[in-house]
Amino acid sequence: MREPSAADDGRRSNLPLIFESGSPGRSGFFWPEEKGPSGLPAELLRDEIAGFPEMGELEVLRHFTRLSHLNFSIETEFYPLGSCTMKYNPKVNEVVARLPGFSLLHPLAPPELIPGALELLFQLEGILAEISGMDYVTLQPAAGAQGELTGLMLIRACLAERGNPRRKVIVPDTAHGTNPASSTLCGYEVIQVSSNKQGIIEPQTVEQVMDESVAALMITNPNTLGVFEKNIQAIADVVHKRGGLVYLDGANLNALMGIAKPGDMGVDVLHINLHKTFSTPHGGGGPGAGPVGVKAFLRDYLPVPRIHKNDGSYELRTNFSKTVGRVRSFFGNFGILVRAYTYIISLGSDGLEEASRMALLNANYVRKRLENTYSLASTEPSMHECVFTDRQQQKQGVSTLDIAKRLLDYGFHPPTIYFPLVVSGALMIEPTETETRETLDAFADAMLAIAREAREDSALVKTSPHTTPVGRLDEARAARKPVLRWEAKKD
Amino acid sequence: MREPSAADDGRRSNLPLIFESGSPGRSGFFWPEEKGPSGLPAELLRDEIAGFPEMGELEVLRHFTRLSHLNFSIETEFYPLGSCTMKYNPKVNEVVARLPGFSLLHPLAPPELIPGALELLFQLEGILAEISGMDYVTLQPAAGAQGELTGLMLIRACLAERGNPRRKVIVPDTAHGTNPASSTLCGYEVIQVSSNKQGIIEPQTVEQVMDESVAALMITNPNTLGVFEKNIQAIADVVHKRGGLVYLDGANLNALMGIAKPGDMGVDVLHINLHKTFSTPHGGGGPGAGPVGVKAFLRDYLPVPRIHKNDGSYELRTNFSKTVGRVRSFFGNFGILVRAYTYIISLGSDGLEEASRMALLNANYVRKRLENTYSLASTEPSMHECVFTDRQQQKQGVSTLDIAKRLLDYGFHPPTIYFPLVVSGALMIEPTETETRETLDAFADAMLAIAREAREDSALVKTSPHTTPVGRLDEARAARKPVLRWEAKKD
Amino acid sequence: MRYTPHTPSDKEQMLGTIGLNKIEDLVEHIPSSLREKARISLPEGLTEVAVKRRMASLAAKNASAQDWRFFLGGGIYHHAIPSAVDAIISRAEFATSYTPYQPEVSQGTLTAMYEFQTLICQLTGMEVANSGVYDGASAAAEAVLMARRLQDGRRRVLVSRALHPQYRSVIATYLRNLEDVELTEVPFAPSGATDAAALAKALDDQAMCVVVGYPNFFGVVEDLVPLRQACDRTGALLITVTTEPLSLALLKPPGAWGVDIAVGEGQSLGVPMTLGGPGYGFFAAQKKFVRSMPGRLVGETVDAEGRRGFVLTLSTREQHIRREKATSNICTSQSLCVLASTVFMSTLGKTGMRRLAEVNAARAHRARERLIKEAGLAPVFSGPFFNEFVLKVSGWAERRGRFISNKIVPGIALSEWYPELQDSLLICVTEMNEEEEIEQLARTFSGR
Amino acid sequence: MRYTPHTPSDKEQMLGTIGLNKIEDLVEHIPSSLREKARISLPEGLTEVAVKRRMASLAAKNASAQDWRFFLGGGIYHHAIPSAVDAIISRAEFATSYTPYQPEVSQGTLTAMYEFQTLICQLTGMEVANSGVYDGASAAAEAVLMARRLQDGRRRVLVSRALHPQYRSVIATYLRNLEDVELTEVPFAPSGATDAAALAKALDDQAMCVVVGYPNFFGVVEDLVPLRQACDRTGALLITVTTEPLSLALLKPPGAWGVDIAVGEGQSLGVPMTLGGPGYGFFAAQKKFVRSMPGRLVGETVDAEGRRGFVLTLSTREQHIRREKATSNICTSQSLCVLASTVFMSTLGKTGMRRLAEVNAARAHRARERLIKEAGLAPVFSGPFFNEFVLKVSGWAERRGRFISNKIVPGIALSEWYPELQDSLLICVTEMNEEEEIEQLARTFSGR
Ligand SMILES: Cc1ncc(COP(=O)(O)O)c(C=O)c1O
Ligand SMILES: Cc1ncc(COP(=O)(O)O)c(C=O)c1O
Repeated sequence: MREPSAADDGRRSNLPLIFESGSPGRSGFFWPEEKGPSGLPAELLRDEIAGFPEMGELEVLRHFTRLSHLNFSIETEFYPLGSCTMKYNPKVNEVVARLPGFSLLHPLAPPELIPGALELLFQLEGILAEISGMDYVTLQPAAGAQGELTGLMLIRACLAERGNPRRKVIVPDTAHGTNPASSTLCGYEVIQVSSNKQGIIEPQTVEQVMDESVAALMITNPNTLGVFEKNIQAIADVVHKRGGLVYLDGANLNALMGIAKPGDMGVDVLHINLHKTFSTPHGGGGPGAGPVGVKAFLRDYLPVPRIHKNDGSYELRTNFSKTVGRVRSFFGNFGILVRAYTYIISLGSDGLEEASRMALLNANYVRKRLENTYSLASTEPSMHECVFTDRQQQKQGVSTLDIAKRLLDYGFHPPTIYFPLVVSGALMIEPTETETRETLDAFADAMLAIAREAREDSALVKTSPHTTPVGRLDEARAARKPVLRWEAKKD
Repeated sequence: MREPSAADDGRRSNLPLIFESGSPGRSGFFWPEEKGPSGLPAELLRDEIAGFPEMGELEVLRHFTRLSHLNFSIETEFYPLGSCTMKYNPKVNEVVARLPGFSLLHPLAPPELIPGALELLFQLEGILAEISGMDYVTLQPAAGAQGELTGLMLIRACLAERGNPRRKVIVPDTAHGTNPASSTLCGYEVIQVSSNKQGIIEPQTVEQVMDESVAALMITNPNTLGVFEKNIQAIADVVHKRGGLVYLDGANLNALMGIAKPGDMGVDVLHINLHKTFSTPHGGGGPGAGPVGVKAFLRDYLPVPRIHKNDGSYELRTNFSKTVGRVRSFFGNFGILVRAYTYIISLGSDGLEEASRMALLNANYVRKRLENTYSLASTEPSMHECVFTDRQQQKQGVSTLDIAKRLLDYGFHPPTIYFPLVVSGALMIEPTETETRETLDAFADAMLAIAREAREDSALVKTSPHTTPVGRLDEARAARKPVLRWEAKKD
Repeated sequence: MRYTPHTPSDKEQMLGTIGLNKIEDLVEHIPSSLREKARISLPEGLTEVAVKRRMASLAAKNASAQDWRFFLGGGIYHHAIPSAVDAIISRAEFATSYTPYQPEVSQGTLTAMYEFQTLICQLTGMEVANSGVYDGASAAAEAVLMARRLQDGRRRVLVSRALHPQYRSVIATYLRNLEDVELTEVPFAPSGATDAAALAKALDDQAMCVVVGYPNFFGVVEDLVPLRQACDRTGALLITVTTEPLSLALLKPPGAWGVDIAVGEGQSLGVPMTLGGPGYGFFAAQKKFVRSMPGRLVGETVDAEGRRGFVLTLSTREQHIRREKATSNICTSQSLCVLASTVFMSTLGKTGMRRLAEVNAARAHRARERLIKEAGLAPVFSGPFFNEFVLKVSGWAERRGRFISNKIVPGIALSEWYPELQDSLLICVTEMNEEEEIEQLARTFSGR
Repeated sequence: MRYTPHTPSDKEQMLGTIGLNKIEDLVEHIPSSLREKARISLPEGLTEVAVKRRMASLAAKNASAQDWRFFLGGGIYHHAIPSAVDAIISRAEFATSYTPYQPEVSQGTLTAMYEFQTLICQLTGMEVANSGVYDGASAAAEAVLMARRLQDGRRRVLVSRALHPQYRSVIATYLRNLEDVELTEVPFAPSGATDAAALAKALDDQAMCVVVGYPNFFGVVEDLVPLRQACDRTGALLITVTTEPLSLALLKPPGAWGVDIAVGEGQSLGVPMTLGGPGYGFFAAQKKFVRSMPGRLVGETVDAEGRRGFVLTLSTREQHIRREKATSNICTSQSLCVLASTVFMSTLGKTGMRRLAEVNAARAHRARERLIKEAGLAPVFSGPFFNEFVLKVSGWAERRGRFISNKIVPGIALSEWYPELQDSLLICVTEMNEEEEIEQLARTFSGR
């Protein structure tokens, strides 16, 4: 029981775990015993699952409902997490995805029994191709990183067929960590190239490292500083000229809809994060979906199965000899694809284009409101996000981490911090288009207030947060002596 | 914006109202304009709805989600509110009630199009009759109080037909406020009778006031002290002998399932609160449902329409000349009836009987744990709830209200307070059967801790709560100069 | 047994603490004659899977607006409800809390109720509104009872025959045992509106109030000017009852016509039809009458540190304080539906409500014209209407089957309540009836 | 346009602050050659009503387990999911939060993940578990990659042919570009289990790991004792892949057999089938391997005042810190499905999981017997099984239509992946298949 006392600050922390609650023999599940033996030989049978929870239905609900109150989320707080596109996740998507005609489908039922699902998948492929300016799309990858791996595999398969898979992938220093990690996983060595002072890649930089050993360049556009890589076409030319291919990390597609199509920039392959641009909920870390789009010459390498339309009916085909194979079981994260499709038909082309425009407007508005108080990481125009540093606040000994934690007291989720790595003490702010001017103002006011506090009372900021369920947690201790699971106390 | 400062305690109070948010012209609703005139003459048309909210969908969701965090509820806190039966409201009921075959029915569609709904209603009538021991049931009343009114009307119609509707209704001093209020609404004068020291009604007491002018006695059993009216049969005899009828307030039916049927106690009419005994959610004050059960001789007075079963099909009949008429539009709170029916078929007879037994066990357990520290209002055996007074705590100047508020700091919803009126400083605790022993212990520990605090640091208790979104609110001010709606600030 | 968490050892331990041996000991004091007969004879409990299957099969037997085309109004309306509404009312913090008697831990519910009261005031143009009652019908009955409190000594209640027939029944039921009250019905005119001349004649100094629909049961928008004038002449209160409050986003609201008490059914604003319940009754009035109002009222106040907060107030009107002298017996009301409406109105907002109302009116007017022109149906009333209208369908009884087999319910036959309106259908058209449905309706009427 | 809250005046004011005249100015720096071609050609946006109708009509075209009788497993299972599960994962606080990088305001998600890790350890009998990966197939692939990190210098990966064919495909895809790895398939024996003798022969000191299903794709419960022994002889790691983790509530878990890495698909524990995704992959291992594991790990720690709290930990394994040297490229995972499973396992608990597993096994065994005895189907494998088994249906291609017209899908035809298993169906029976369905299945097979 929570003992109120001097220590009782109403924070409601220290809830017992499911293993610390309940009573032996209790269960929230009711199913009468079934006559007849299990049929399995006794030596294969286990003992009871030691330590497993024993709670009633209300107990379980109360536990998780209370836990939910310890989270920040889009629907409770502004959540301007850069690179994550924390836009509103429409409720109607959730309703639609729960229709039994979607949620109760079995992936190994005969394809002729799921024409509605195949139609949706086929159409979604076409829609994403149209939005991104690519020719074909696969919906199989479960998230952006799996999309990257898939895309690189397509590149590798193509180059291998051309005679040499090559050995390296060029990745800018501003890239997301998944880019180099995916490259390694695809058997490539990573060549990191530096962005210029404004955070963008110059064609010469690429030219210097681009040779016959390089399979591809991975580029993010707008990049992780929220800046449009204005030389992307010239860079693509450099890569193409030496026989390489261009991969676009499409995590920031939310900046581009109706403004510029990656397919027109010389991009050969890209992935799209449906959980960013297309509004599917982040769920505390997934599920998402990372479809991959390609130019026509890469079609034959795409994962199988692929959907074909035949006189208005749909079928699955697997007989593509050049395919890289399967990257995900079944049809990928179908439930997420349903949500993204719902979002797209809700908005239509006008709505999608307006979404990108308003994403830009919001980011630039926040940038303007903060740029005299926080130092910009780049003076290039911002697209859908803007990145600041803690340079000015460091003078008072206040770091990006402190600013982030203090924002929690103001009721705002912090921006992405310390990324991109090239910016020291980065504060990466992506408001998204679904936020109101008033919210942006309140957030900007809080940022300005914190800058003031940093000058006037830096301890207040450095010891923050003060109002969250727990204070700053000792991450070093967690890593030093990892306790990764609950265990029964021995006594 | 919430300004964190010395005053900032993380309580998240003072959220702006919907009228204080938004921006002119904004809406969370999208519907393209429709060509063609509205067809209505201009002089009938209003101007825009001044002051109406102008918010986006996310803004609205965030507002109400934040508001939700300011509530205590069954699924977040133990809620032992006496007389209210705050038991677990099963999630499956909610799922079922949202099936389009229930939620999208129109009440004026031809009855032959809703056989499933009529079957459910017919069966539920029978089930409630079986549980309560009555012969016929009407599901029309929207809540307990409307059930009371309906039941009294049946009594009056019956007596009127017997020659004299009579003038008075006897109501014990322990009765819920709706009993006398309903009596008045039915054109009766209220005779209040006193319970004895143990809070129960004695036959002599009734005998003294029972004469030919009295139409009925309203009695609650178990009564509002959680005590079984052990003389109920003798009392019913007294009433019946002088030509009156007996009305049972069935709000406490949760104590009786499988233990004693009101129909066997001499009761002629009763109401049942489905939002108490039958697990439908209280919703912050409804909707509920208050079906009325009667003995066979009252059948012809029941509200219309009534459902008849004919060779396995169901029809609605209205041609009952003696009916009191209609008390509610359409079929009553059908969605609530669906939930209650779901609950009943989930539990079955065994489950319902176990529910009552465990309700008694829980109440008696709490009683035992507290009875040495708080004074019991009655030493009679407790059924599903137990009532204490603040007599001992008053010695330290700590009242029931203070104890209730202090419980909030401990994370518990308080019991019902200051009811029944006959108990000075009543604390009426109804744990319900869906709570665990551990929760009851934690609650009892908190009650004991508060009693200790009352002795050792009464100011702490008297100034509580300390951890809620707002502190004790000035109710006198609210009533003195009522501000019942938001209005635009004039400036 | 599913929802009781007691294990055998829990029971044993608890009984031990209490000092008993077995569960049965808890009820030993109940007369055994009662206990012996108390066993409940019902089937055994079911698994959740079985429950869902059973309920799904019951539901599947009914004709729902998901699979059928309904042109049904008459007090319950099929409207678009944004998914946001259900998302909010499904939240346990709202759904599983009680009436907010402990304001410190009920600010969620209380704030929303205060917002609701304000929204109803804005929509109806009235000065005060309560936080809801059971339904439109009981709201109408409570309004009459309130008029009775305000008009001491007067005995006559005049109700328009063009008011919803079920509402008239409920008013009659509520009044049947009050010996000082007499109910009179006022006829309607060929326009479908209340017959103003007949009303003027019926009014006398014994008339406490006049009750009319706005729009009325025939969908007709009453002209409140002559009614208000007639009431003023004899001092009767004017009560309007609105079953389709969406109309008030387009029509001049009751408050603008000087109505004294404006009530109605709120279902149309964000609550699914659900066979007619639960919805809620809204209840608004002029400020001077506030202390006579029934139902819960939420008011603004502050805590000791000056934080704004909301509380239930003016409770001395209510049964739990005033008992037999209360303004109403209502206790549990329809809060969660009220919350649904609050979210609905907030989401649509000023422009969305207006747009939706316009779409309803435009479609209904187009549909009526088509049915008259293309399908040859005859108009019955001439008064202005919002989204419902009455047309005459000759030989309706014979033509009915054709609609049912096409899964269309084209309207509500009025002859049950109005013998003089044989073969007359009350037809409702909302934004849920697409152009193509109206087309199909016209075709089916034409016999094509 | 529905979800952007900007009014014309908002835009104007914001542009003013920024110092621009029109929205287009924001993108003026983008090459106009790109901008000119950027317009998106798709239909206009729809109202929410139209969206719901469109999606409902797509959904209605599919054969779902609501209307059909499925005897389908093969990696995705139709199980009872308590309504409590969806109630929790629908809560916005869980559904609309990001990966918990800010632990102070993510204790809800972090605590649940920590509980999940513990549940998986308990269920699999392993020492550590991560908080999930994409699916069972990628979990299997990641397990092989982890073995590769641990078994430096070894190059051979031995995969049982009785492992799920799609999982084998995904492993092959993941390994295709790693030049130091070679994949070998191990045949299965007549029991349906991996051929232990063949495995022993294939194992050498170049073998880094052996991957088998537990139960395997044929539903057969592998005998892990000889496999473990064979691995031990050459120092290969033993990896099990479980597509039906409910079985682990009944079967001796991988940890009890000394398995090194135990992975699988978690869908069966509380996630709807949804055409096979989203579910999640679970990933457990012996503790000594923890620093080589892929995916997110949550650990316990404290704040300055000693309050217990949870954080993402050992992140130096991960891509956002270690980049090209990370143990995996995974970033966004499947958290909400992991939460669903956590709620599912908590609700069923120790006794409920066991009961459910027993019911599955009992029904599947009864069904198999009936199909053999009453419908004359022939057993294909002899090994022990949990809730799936393979039977031979002569002339399956011709008999198939009869099932479809009865809305039954009786199993998965194996010939697509195993040419030698013509006319063989993998049949799955769970608690969702009522006795009467099994009856109908047997009848349809009998041709009655
Ligand atoms: C720029 C960028 N690239 C790639 C990714 C990886 O995508 P996912 O998390 O969907 O795997 C992210 C995600 O945060 C990202 O921001
Ligand atoms: C004893 C008793 N009687 C009657 C009622 C009134 O029932 P309802 O609130 O459903 O109108 C209540 C409700 O609190 C009650 O506790």
